[in-house]
Amino acid sequence: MSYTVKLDLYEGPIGVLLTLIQGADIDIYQLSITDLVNDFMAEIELRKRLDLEVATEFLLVAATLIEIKCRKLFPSTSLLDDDEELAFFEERDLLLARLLEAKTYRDVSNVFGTLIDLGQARFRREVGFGSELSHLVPDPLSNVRANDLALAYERAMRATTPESLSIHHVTPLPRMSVLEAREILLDRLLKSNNNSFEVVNTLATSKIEVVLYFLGLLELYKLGMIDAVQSESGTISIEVKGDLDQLSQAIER
Amino acid sequence: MTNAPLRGAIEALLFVSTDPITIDDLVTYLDASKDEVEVELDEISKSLTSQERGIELLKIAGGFRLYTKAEYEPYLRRLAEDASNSRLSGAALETLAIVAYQQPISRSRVATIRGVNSDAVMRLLSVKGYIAPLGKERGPNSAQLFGTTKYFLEVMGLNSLEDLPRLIEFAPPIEMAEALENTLRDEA
Amino acid sequence: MTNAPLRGAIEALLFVSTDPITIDDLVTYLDASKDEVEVELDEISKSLTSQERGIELLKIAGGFRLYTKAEYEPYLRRLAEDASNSRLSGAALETLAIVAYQQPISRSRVATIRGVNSDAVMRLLSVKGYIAPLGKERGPNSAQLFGTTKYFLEVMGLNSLEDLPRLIEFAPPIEMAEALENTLRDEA
Repeated sequence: MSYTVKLDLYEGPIGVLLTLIQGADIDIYQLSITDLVNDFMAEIELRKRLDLEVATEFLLVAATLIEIKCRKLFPSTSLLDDDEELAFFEERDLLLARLLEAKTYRDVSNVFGTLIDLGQARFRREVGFGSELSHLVPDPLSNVRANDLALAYERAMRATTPESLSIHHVTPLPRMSVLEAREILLDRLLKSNNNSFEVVNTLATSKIEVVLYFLGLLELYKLGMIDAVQSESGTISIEVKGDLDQLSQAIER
Repeated sequence: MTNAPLRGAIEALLFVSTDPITIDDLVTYLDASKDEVEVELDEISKSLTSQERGIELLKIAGGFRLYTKAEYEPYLRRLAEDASNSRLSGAALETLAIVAYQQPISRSRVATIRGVNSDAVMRLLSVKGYIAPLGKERGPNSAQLFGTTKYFLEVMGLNSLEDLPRLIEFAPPIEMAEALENTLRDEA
Repeated sequence: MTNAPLRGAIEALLFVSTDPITIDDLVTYLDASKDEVEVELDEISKSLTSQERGIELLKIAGGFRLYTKAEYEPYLRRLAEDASNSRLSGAALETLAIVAYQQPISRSRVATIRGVNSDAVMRLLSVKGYIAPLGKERGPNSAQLFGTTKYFLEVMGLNSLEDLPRLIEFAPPIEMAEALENTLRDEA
């Protein structure tokens, strides 16, 4: 890709991927997976020199990207068995969900930035009671001895040290795939007559699930199984098209 | 009927306090009724809207606090001790957003969402006073959980966490999701 | 003729300043004439004499500064006792210990070591006379450095800083704190 984006070295792989994608700007609708993989690998090169652990996180995402690229180039040849196939689909859906989640947080963090800028333009009075009123403030250290100081110091320094040495185990990501989210959604939509877009929120128990359900809803729409109508008040109502039998057949196909 | 000394006392308290003061606090310190305090706060707030006044009264982080009006920033910046208005990086802002919306949240969970170890960024946010440890998760492998602070609310100009922008409104548009999905699909 | 924005700006400056501000300072900060500044200071001073106001403008050490009116001290005392009772003593001890053993030290380094913003505690220790600013770091982004005072030695019953209790050996803290701080600095 011909553009250069200055990337924050503290960004994770998903953040970097998002920046690369957004850097493509208007081309987002004709994004080249090959270019994306190339750019992403270049970013890994930069980070490999910094930190092996960071590079590893990047390589995991790169693996998924490369797999996607291979399938695009050679759609018919798949060397994977069924289980691996399924695992790949899950990885891909998860990558997409995480990208959309990252995009959500990035957009809202821009608002945070603006609010913080405004907040920093207003000054608070930090003086508090100041020296002239210090006689009003009770002394929190009236009974302190020199030995207490040494103890407090050692405690403070100890608290700093092990924290930075501890190993953080990464907790597993939600294992739900978009496919599963779609099934759950459809089930829910069929059971109730009066559905709105809010169903995405109601079902989700975490933010990433919001994204997964959202994608599930999108798929249902693309498969022609639901209709979405926005009212004047802004609420989006969801209608299921056809009956249960038709729908389950459609899904099986 | 106005109660001049009460208003003066409220102003004096607001002037020296380094935290937002709640109405309940004022009631306790001043032996006044809640109604009286509310009336005087309202009067103070109104009188500060005048163009001649350089400060304003904001309801923030659950209490009231005086701030200089934002328009005077250029003059105050010259006086301020740390003249550098250091801005948070994109990564730090994103991490802050994740903590704000998902609190209480552990460091490892933040790392999972960002896909990268975020300890340094979390520590920066902590030192800056935006986030703080809240306590531990329950269970054997209990991790420290983090949340945003009162100072965070103050800097953001929010009265409570409920005033945060609604996250759902920032979900990417359908077209973008579709475009991305197409890129990642295997059909060429 | 009044100049409303100028008066607001003067009020804002007086509100945040830690030291008395001279008329010359105001002239410089505000790009206004000496006459204009004097007129507005006079107006501010007059408006503060009203019984409804809790603060007053005093000319002190060649400059101007806002103070709470003496009559409100009883209420301010209640706030002071309430605010410091709560959580301060543990934090104050820890902060004082860090300053004592690592002086001269900047506020941001104390915060880095403690992992939380420590400005409020540092201010309290300063107000109580345990610590004091020593001067600035060298370099462009020079931060104020703090150390313990003679009063601190007196209260602790120490003859000099060399009489501070010796520390048991443990991991090299200063280098680590420095490394951490550098990491965090780069990122901000």
